[in-house]
Amino acid sequence: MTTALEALLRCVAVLVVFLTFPLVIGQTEHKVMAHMQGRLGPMYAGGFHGWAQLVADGVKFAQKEDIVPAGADRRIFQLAPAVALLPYLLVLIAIPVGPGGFVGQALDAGLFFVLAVMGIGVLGSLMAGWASANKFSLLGGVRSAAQLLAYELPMLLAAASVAMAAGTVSLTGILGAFHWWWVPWQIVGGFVFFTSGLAELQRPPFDMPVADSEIIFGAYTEYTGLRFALFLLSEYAGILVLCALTAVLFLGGWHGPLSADLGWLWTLLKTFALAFVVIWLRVTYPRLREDQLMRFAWTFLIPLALAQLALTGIVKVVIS
Amino acid sequence: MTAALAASLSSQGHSFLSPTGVEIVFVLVGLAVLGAAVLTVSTSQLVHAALWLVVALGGLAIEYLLLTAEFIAWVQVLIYLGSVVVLVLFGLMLTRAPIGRSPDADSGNRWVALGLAVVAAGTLVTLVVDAFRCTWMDLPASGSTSVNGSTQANGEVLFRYWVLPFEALSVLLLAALVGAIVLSRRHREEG
Amino acid sequence: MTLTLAVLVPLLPFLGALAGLAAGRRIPGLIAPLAVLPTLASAALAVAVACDLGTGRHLDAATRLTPTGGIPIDLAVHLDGFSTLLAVLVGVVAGCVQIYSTSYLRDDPRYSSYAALVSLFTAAMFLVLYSGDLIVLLVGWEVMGICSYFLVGHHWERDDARSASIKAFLVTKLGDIPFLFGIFALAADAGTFRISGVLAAAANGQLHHPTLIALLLLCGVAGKSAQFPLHTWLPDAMAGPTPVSALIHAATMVAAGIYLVARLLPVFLLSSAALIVLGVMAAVTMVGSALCALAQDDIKRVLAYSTVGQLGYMAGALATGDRDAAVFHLLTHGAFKALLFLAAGVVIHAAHTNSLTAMSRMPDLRRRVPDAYWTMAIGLLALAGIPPFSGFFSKESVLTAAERAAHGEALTGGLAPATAVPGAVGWIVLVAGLLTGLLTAMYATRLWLVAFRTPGAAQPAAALPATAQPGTAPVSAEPNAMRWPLWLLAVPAVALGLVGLHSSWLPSFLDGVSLTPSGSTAILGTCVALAGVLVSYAAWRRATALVLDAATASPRRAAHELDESTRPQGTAAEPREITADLATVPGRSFAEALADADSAALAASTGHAPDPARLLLGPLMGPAANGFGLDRLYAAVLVRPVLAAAGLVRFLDREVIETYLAGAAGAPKLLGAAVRKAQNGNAQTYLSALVAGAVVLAVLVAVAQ
Amino acid sequence: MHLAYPAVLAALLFCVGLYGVLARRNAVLMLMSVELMLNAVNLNLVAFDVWLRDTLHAGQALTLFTITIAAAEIGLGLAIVLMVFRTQGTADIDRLRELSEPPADGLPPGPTGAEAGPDDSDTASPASPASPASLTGSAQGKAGAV
Repeated sequence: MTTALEALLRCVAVLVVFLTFPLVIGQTEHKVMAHMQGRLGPMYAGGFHGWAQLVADGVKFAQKEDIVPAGADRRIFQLAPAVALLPYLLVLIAIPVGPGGFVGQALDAGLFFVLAVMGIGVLGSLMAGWASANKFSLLGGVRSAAQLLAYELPMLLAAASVAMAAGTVSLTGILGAFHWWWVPWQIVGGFVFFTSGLAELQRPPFDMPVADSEIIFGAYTEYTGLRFALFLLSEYAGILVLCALTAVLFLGGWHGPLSADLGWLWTLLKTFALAFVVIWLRVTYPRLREDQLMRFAWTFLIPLALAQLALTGIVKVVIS
Repeated sequence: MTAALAASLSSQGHSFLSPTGVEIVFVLVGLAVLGAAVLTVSTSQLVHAALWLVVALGGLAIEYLLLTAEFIAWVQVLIYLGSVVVLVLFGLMLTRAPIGRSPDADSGNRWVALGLAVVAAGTLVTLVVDAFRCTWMDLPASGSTSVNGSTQANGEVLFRYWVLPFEALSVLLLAALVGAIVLSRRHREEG
Repeated sequence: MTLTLAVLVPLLPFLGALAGLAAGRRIPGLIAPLAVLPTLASAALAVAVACDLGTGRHLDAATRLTPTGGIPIDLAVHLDGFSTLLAVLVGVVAGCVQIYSTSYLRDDPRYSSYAALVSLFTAAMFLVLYSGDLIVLLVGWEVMGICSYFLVGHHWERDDARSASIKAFLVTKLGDIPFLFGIFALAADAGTFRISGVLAAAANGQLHHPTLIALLLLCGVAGKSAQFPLHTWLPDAMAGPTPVSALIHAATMVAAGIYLVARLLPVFLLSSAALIVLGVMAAVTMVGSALCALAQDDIKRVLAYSTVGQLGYMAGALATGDRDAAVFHLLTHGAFKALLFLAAGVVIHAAHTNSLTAMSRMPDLRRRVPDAYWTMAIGLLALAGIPPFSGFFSKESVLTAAERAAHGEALTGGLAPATAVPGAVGWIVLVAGLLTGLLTAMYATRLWLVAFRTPGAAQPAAALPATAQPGTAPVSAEPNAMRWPLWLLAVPAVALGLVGLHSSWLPSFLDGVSLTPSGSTAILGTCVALAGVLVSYAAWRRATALVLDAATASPRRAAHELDESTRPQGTAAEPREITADLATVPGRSFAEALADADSAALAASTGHAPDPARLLLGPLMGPAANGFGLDRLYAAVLVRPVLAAAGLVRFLDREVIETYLAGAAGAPKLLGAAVRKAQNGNAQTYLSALVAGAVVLAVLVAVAQ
Repeated sequence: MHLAYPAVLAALLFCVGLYGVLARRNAVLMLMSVELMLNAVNLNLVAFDVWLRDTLHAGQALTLFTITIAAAEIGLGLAIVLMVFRTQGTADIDRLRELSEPPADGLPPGPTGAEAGPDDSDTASPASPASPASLTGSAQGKAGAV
C-alpha cells in the first residue's frame, strides 16, 4: 500500500514539475530575450517587470479558437500535440534530482529509457506536419524527421561515452560513479550531447523545421490556441529535459560543494544555468541552412563523439 | 475437450482459468497490439497505418517489459519507434501519401491474402497451442539485478559470447549504410 | 598399265570439273584450259586404252573399298571392245564439244559452271562405259541425269529451258526407278553386281526371272536413250545450248542406254518377250520420230527427232540380237550427229534463229557459213544413209541383222542360239527400218534444201533490205574454234562406215559378227534413201513454184493459199519469242541480233516459205509437228492425275495432318498460356503461392505426425 | 506465465503481417507489414529465451540482432522504394511488372509498320518518360527542400 501511495506521490510530483518548470523556463526566455534584445513589450504586463506576461499569454492562447483545417486529418491533427508533449513527461520520471531516491522512478536502463522515449517526440512533429494538409507543414515535418535521425546518432554516442565511463546505463548509477574530473574528461561529449539535443528540440540555431522565414512555422503552421500552446510547452519541457540530462550526465547532477542534502538544488541550478545557455544561444546565433545543419551533424558532431568515445575508452582502460 | 484441457492444466497447478495479474495485463496489451496490427494492415489511410504500427510496436515493448526483457523493450522503443517508424513516415511522405482514404491501398490479391493468412493463423495457433498448452514459464522477480533481460545481463552475454556476430552485424550495418546512400544518391546527369 | 590409263580416263574430267568449279569466277583465265585439256587428255588416253587392249581381249579388275551388307559392291573396271571404242567416241566428241564451247559460250556469264558440268558429264559417261559393277554404273548413270538437268537448264532465265530441264530430269527418272529395281532383281538372281558375274549367271541359266528383269531394265533404257514412250524429253532438251545437245545426242547420255543393253544383251536374249517389246518399241520410235522430224521447223528439233529415230535403229538391232550392228551404228551416228549439231549451232549462231522458215529468208546464209554448209551436207548424207557415207554402212548392218533375224538366223554373235530371237521381231524391225530410211532421207533433204537452197526469188522483198544493210552480216565470221571441230568430225562421218567393210578389224573388237551389209538390204536401203531424197526434192520444187506464184499473184490470196499449203504449223511462233530466243544466242552484239531478228520475225509472221513438209505429210502434218500429241497425252494421263493426287495429299497435309499438329502444338500452348498467367510480374502473387505451399507443407507434416 | 500467450500472440501477429505483405499495394505499407512479422519473431525469441533461461541469452541477443537487421532493412528498403518511385512514378507493387510475361496478344518486339509507331508509344505510356518526370521532379523538389 505504501509503495502504491509512494508511487502515486512521485507521479504527482513529477507532474507538478512537468507543469511548472517549463513555464518557468518560458517566462525566463521572455525576460532574458527581452533584456538581451532591449525589447520593451514583455516588461509591462502585471506591472513589476512584466511578471504577468506568461499569464497573459496563457489567457490569450486559451481564448483563441481551436481551428482544425478542413482538409486536415482531424484526429491526428488533434492528437499530435499530446504525442509531442507526453514523451518529455515520461522522461522526467527517470531523471534523478537528488541523491537517495530523489527521483520519479529509478530505472535500470535509465539513460537508455530517456533517450529512447525522447526520440518518440519527433512523431508529434511528423503527425502535425502531415495532418495539417499544408505543404509548409509537411516540409516542416519532413525536415523534423531528417534532423532527428541525423542528430540522434551523435547524441547517443555522446551518452554512450558517459555510460562507458560509469560502467552503467542507470542514471543514478552514473551519478553515483561521478567524480569532478569527469567534467573536463567528458566535456567534448557534453558539448556534442547538448548541441545534438538542441537540434532535436529544433531550438535555434537548429530551427530549420520551423523556420518562419521559409516555411511559416513548419509543422505548427496550422495550429492555434491551446494546441499551439501545447507545442510550445513541449518545447520548453524539452529544454528542461535536455538541460537536466546534460546536468546529470556531464555536470555531475546533484554533486556540489555543500551538503549532500542540497543535491536537488545543485541539479536545479545546473539545469537552469543550461536553460539560460539555451536561451542565450537563441538570441546569439543565426539559423543554420539545411545543408549546413546536416553537414554539421555528420561531419563534425559524429567524429567528435567518436573521438570522445575513444578517449573515454582509453582513459577507462588506463585507470582500471 | 476444454474440460479435459482445463483439468490437465489445473493438475499442474497453473490453470488458464485463474490467470495471474501479469497474464491479464499481457493478454490485454496483446489484444491491443493485435488490434493495432490489424488496423495497420487494413486501414486505407497510409499514414494512419504507420501510426497504428507505432501503437503495435509500442505495445510489443510493453509485452517485452512484462516478459522481463527490459533492455529489449527500450531497444524496441529506441529503434522501432524512434527510427524505423520515423523512416517509414518519411518514406510515406516522400512517396506523397494522400490525406484521407486511398481506395487502392489494397491490391487485388487481398482475398487470397486473407484466406492464406487465416489458414496460416489457424495452422500456427493450432500447432502452438498443441505444443505449449502445458508449458509454464517462471518470470523472475523484477528489480533483481541479475534478471533475465537487464542491461547488464544482456551486455555480458553480448560482449562475451556474441562478439563475433555482433561485429559481423556492424559490418552489415555499414554495408546497409553505404547501400542506402548509393541508392538514394541522385546521379549528377539525372539531376 | 592399261588399268591405270583406264582409271585416269574418267578421273581426269572429274578432277577438271572440280577444279573448274573451284576456280570458278576467281580465275576466269583457267576455266577454258581446265575444261578442254582434261577432256582431250581423256580422249587421248581412251585411244591409248583401246589400242593397248587391242582386239578380242577384255580386262576385268576390281577392288572392294568396304564390305557392305548383302551383295558386295566393287569398284570394278570392265574393259572390252565395246567400252573402249565407245570411250574413244565419247572422248573425241566431248573434246570437240569443249573446244567448240570455248567459242560458242565465250560471252556467257555462266561458262565456268557450264564447262565444269560438261566435264563432269563426260566423266560420268566414261564411268558408265568402264564400270564393271552395276551399282558403280548406276552412279555414273545418275550423275549424267543430274548433269543433263543442269545443262539443259543452262539458260534458266528462259521458261522453256526451265521446264525442259525439269522434264528431262523427271522423264528419265521415271525410267530410272524401274531400272533400279531391275538391277536389284538382276543382282538378286545372279548374286552379284559385277557385270561379268551377271553375264556368267545368264550363260549358266541362273537367272530365274529374265523377262521381268529385262522389262524393268528396258524402262530405264527407254528413259535414258529416249525410246518411245519416254522419248519426249529429248526434243524439249534442245532448249539447252547447242554443244550440250551435241554431247547428249551423239555420245553420252542417249548412248548409255544402248550401251547398257548391249552389255547385258545375254540377259535380254533369255527373254523373247523382252526382245519383242524392245523391237516394237524401236519400230514405233523410228517411224514416229521420223514423221515428227519431217514436220519440225526448229532445226534442232529436227535433229533431235532424228536422234530418237537413229536410237530406234540401234534398239532394233539389239532386238534382233546383233549388238555389233547396234554399236556400229552408235559409233557412226555419234560422229555424224555430233557433226550435225555443231554445224547447226554454227548456222544458228550466224542466223540468230532456230527456225528453218526464218533461215530460208536469208539469201546469203550459205555464203556466211560455208563450213557449216558443207559439213552439214556431209552429215545429212550420212544420216540419210547414202553410200558411201558412214551412216549407210551402219544402217545397212542393222537392216541386215533384221533381215537375218526375220529369216530365223539372227546374228547373235554366239551369245545365244539364233532361235532366241523371234522372227517377228526381225520383220518388224526390217519394215520399220526401211520406212524410216525413206522418211529419214526425206527430212534430211528437206532440212538442207529449206535451210540453204531457197532461191532468192522466193524470198520476200521485205526481208531483203534488212539483210542487205551493210555491216549487219559479216561474212564467214565464225571463229576457228567453232569451225575446226566440224571438219574434224566430218572425217569419221564420211569414213567410219568403211571400217565396217573390213571384215576383221571392227568386228574383232566386238563379238566378231560380220558388219558387211547383205546385198539385198543394201540395194533396198539405197533405193529407199534415194527415193526419199527425190520425193523430197520434187515436193520442194513444187513448193518453191507456189511461192513464186504467190509473189506475182494477188498477195493476199496467195498468202492465204500459201499459208494453208506450205507453212508448217510449228512455226506459229510469236516474233517476240524469236527475238528473245535470239538475244540469248551468244557471240553477237545485241544490235546485230535485233537487226537479224527483225527480218526473221518478219519472215516468220508472213510465213512464206517453200517448205515441202506439208506436201509430203498431208494430213499427218499437224500431229507430227506436235509429236503426235504425246505430251498432251502424258499431261492428261499422267500429269493431271499426279497433280490431282498431289492436291489431295496437299489437302490432307494442310487440312488434316496439320490440324492434328496444330492441336498438338495448341495443347502445350494453352498450358503454357495458363502457366504464363502465373508469371504476372506481381511479387505478391508469387509470395502468395509460396506461403500457400508452406502452409500446406506445415499442415501435412503436422497431420502426418 | 503460460508460454502459450506470447506464442499465440506471436503467431497471430505473424499472420497479420503476412496478410499485410500479401495484400498491401503500397511498397511502404508492405515494408511495415514485414516489420510486424519480424516483431512477431522477436516476441517468440524473447518468450522462449525467458522460458528456457538460456545462460547465453541467445533469444534476446538474436532479438537485438533482428532489430538491428530490421533497421538496416527498412533503411535499404525505403531507399529502394524511393528510387523506384522516382523512376517509375509509383510505389505500387502490382504496377511494377517489368518481369512479367508480356501478354500473348501483345505487339511484336519491333514496330512492324508505320502505323505501329503511335500505338507503341501509347501502350508504353505507364512507363514512358514523360509522366514520371513531372512526378519525380516534384518529389525531388520536396526532398531537396527538406
